Amino acid sequence: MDRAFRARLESRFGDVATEPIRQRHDETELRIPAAAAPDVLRALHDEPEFRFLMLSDLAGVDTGEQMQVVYHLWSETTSDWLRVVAEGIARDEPRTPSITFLWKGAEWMEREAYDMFWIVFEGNRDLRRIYMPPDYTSFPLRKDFFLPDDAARSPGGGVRPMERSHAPQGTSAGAIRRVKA
Amino acid sequence: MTTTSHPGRHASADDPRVLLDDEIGVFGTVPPYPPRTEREAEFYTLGDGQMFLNMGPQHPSTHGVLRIVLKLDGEKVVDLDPVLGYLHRGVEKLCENADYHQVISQVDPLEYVSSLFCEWSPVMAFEKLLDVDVPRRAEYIRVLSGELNRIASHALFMGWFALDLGGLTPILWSFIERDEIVEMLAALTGQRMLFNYFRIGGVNGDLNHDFMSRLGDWMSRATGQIEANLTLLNQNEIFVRRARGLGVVDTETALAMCMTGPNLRATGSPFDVRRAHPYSIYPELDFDIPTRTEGDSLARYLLRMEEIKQSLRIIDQCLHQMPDGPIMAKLPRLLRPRPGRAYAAIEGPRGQYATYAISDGTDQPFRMRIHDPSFVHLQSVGLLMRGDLIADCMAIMASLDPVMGGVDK
Amino acid sequence: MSMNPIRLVPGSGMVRGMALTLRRFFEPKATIRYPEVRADIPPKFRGRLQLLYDEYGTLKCETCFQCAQACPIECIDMGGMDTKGRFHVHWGAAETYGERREESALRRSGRTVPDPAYDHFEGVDVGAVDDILEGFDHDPAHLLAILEATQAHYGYLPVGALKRISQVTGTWYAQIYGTASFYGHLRFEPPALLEQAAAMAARRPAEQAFLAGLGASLSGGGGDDA
Amino acid sequence: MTAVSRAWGRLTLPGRIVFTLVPLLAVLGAGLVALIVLFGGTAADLILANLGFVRFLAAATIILVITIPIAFLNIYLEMKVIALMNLRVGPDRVGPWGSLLSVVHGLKVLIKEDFTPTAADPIVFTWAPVVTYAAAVMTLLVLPFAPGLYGQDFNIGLLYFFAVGGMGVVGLLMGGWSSFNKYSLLGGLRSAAQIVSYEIPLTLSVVGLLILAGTMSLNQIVQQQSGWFTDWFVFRQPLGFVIFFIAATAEANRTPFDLTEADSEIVAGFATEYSGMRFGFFFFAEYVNVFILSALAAVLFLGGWNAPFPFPALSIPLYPGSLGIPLLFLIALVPIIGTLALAAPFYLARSSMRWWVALIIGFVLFNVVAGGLTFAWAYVSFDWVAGLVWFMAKTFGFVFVFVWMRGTLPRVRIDQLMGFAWKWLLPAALLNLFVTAAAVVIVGS
Repeated sequence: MDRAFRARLESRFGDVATEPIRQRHDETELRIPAAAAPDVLRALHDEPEFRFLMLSDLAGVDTGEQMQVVYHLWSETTSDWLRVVAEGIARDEPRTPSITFLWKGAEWMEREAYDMFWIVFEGNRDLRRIYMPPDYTSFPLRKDFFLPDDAARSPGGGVRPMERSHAPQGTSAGAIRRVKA
Repeated sequence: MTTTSHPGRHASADDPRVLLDDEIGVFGTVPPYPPRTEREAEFYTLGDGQMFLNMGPQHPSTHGVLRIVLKLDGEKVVDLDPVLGYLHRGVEKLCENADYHQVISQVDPLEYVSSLFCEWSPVMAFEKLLDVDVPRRAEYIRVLSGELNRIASHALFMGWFALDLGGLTPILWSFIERDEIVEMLAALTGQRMLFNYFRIGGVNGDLNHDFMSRLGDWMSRATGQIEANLTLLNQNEIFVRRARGLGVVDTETALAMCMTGPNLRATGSPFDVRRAHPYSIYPELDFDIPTRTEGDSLARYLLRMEEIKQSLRIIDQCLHQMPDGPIMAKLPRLLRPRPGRAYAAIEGPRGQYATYAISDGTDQPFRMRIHDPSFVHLQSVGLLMRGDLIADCMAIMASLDPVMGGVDK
Repeated sequence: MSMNPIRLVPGSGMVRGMALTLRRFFEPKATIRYPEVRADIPPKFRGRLQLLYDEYGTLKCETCFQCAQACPIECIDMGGMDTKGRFHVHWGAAETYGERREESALRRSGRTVPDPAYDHFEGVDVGAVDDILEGFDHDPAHLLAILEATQAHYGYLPVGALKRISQVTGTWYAQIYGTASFYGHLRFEPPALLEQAAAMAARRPAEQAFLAGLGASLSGGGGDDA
Repeated sequence: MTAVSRAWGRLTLPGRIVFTLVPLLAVLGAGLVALIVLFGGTAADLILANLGFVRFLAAATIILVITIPIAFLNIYLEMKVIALMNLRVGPDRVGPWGSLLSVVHGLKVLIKEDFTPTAADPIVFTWAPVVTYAAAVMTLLVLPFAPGLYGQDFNIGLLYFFAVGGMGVVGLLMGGWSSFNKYSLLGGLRSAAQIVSYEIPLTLSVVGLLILAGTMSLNQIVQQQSGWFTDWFVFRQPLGFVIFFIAATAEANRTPFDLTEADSEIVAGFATEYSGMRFGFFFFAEYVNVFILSALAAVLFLGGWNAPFPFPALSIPLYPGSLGIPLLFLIALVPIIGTLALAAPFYLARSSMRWWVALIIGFVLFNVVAGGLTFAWAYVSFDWVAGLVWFMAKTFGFVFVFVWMRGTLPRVRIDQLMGFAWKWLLPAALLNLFVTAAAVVIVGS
């Protein structure tokens, strides 16, 4: 845990952050609204006290209540992984700015997030499906996705929870998994 | 409430998929559906004298089931569009429906030539979620077996690279090396390819006599054998001329393309997770991070061959410093980590393998993101290849060393 | 590092390579001629699936479903008597068993499956299960209590009810089954079937006596190692 | 149901074949005898009158037939040699050391489905392999295998060779164009570009040799190289030989110039859409080409059928016919005595050996010894046997080098290939020509 780095982050991004900065093990977590992500990431990338030149990972997350895009960054200036959680993306119509202008390599990772979560990255000029076929219509990693598989209609239906074609009846509250983390 | 229809579903009416229509013809100039994005529209517009060549998914050198649409001007590749998903198994979804121990065997077949690294990062992430300390002996065994696997993977890379450049022999020689390592790891882990060896909090099974005798036997002649194999390619004028100056990338571009591992180090950047963000026992070991500055295919190849030697050094140190002690931390059978998030990255033979795990307090991960270096590297093929020939297409792709199992997840 | 002058001659690298291949031409080969020579399998090898037998030749498997629960790809499936003499259903991938193959074909062709084999499993009204689950807030943490309440309602644990529980709570069937089979007071069969099972179990001492007699006669009274 | 059909029904398959063939052959044989009796004299007159034409027909037939075993042998060499270099065992199941595997491959190719793509041009598609194969076979006609053992001795033999050999590329181009496949198209165009480019250094590299030899007849070129091996043209035209060898590699589409069927790039090039025997024709043509170019290299530069040193003229006065009746006893008794004599030491030396095992060993050894003796006798007595031995040894030496190169070298790129031909080989060939011409003028004057 790099306390000094946390202080630097606090002083620079304290006003943007939606939650206090958390640290655990070798990770520092900064939560920002999704709309602010390009500015924050550009600052992290360019400013000499941060110099986060490397985008280690870009992940979409469906918490059950909202969508998040999670960036993991690496820099020589700190010994921690920096996790930037761009949160507050609506589940019904998830849209967020793309960061391909900073890291062109994020293009496919954004495509993957779009493919799996329907998160539309505005500014990505190649936002197509990447794994699923182009005529596929649902988004498999969303928590309200249920596999419309023939296995779900079989006598074995229900043996594997993921093979449900729809949420069970009468369980509106417990239909999908949620996380408060 | 029944949610049979997803709110995000598109209407499929505007999506007519017409295959082999008479109007389009077999040599059609448009994809069978209207373009969706700017890039797709640009790519699927043919210039004067250009044609598409559909390479794969059945092609001898696409390293698995990859389809690449090449836009050609004669033999020159103007542009290309990789099409993925032929090997997509939904590993992330499967992991969300498996409990923490089961995840290990789900991620195993991701990159089937270096399975131990696919296990390593999820296991590390779960250990972070659970706040488990791994016994030192287990860490040593992990490093030892991991470096062996790295050598096996790099040896195979050498063979594939030479095969894509038209050399028949190196792949069989490197398969001999790889097979010895794989047999060794089978003696240690119980399987040849999908090892399923790392456990949350340690490893499954201690070093045994079978493994150690095979390892000692191999170590005594590994260096000589590998050196001999390398003379076939390293000094060969045809090979060097073909690989040099091919697919050149500089550090800045490589970082922008999120490249890691040997592909990044071949441009001069010394980024290696083992040193840049140390994990396991790597800080205690003495080894170098080889770098090269050319950034071309030859540099990527030579760098990997140099890494084999460094891995041999690490194995030697591991064998000499191997401590006694337990190989597993004390853990309950059913793991229910506290709600939280963890990220763990390791340096694999192809670059940075990372896992981002979210726990919601149940015995199954809520979200498990697997970051695979092959996936990231494959997207830069197009960038590295503009203007080269078809033959270079395969060479550049092979020099990036993607494994389609990892790309398609 | 000085360059070897020979290396500067164009083509010398190729010649070295060819010399190397020619040397390998005469070296011993790495091929294992498979049907005649078999590679030795390491003792720890676990690619071989087998059930263990005890020293008397009976299966050690107790159908505890622990392995099915642990199997990540859900390929393990079983059926048989457990230690209490109860017959357990097998439950696995539909394609695994011959008797389900036709049903599978029907399913793939999109037609309805008549499914006589599961009539007595499915022929329960699962509405009651929903009420019970509602009472426990659909929480799988109260699994034992749910199962007890279900048994109190039906008299036994119908498979349809267990499946319903699995479906609604999202718990794996194997987990529910494992829990239910762990507790002696939970039963899977209606009382009539239980009587059959009891009769079957009662036959066991007679069989054992017969086997013991057989062993004694075979050993010819020479020893008591049977 | 007659008795005949009942008897026929009881026959096994071999029986039915024999019962069909025997009368058929009897009728045919009788007819032949009748023909010979009736028209034999006329036919003999005809043959004698047109001896050159008949010789040509016979040679063409024989050459057409021997391409098949030559291709099989080359394929087997390719499989086995590369396997051994790869530290594999290679074919070892069909026949002794797997030597019949290429025959089995040939049969497999015969019984595979003959497939034509829907949109292909069927006529061109069908004729492409024929053209390629015919070109390969026709070049064999002028190759002198041994003294007196050649199809035809043209005075423009070399020119004929290059002219007809260059026709093979038309077949490749036809196949590439008509397959309706972009890989085929690329392969066909690559082969056209490559072979047309390498024809030039290939032809130019032997012009210097032609100046020295003063003839284009391959027979005479070989005859000029008789004597010690220092008379071979390779020592008078070393640069020409190197250029010829490299260009021949490219002409035969061999590694490192096998771009036309580069499997890691364009799947199988022009042959992508071919299957069955049509693919087999391409395949055979390729290996026959390897043989032909090796043979040409041997003929032009390594003295063809000439031994590397003048063989001391041994005259063994062994004419079997002069022995008379004792020859019959010799033929009857020598195998038995020889077998027993060679089996006896094994049987006596090792007590564990069964008598029949010893007999088998003795029989095999006797055959080896007798074969060796016969061969030695034939070598000494007949010019053409000696010539054929040396010719085949040299040719298959070259074939081995081609295979060896395939086992070692990676493939060049198309631009490197073309650049090498035009920037290096062509100037070098011209230089060679110039130097040779200058030397001839200086020495001659």
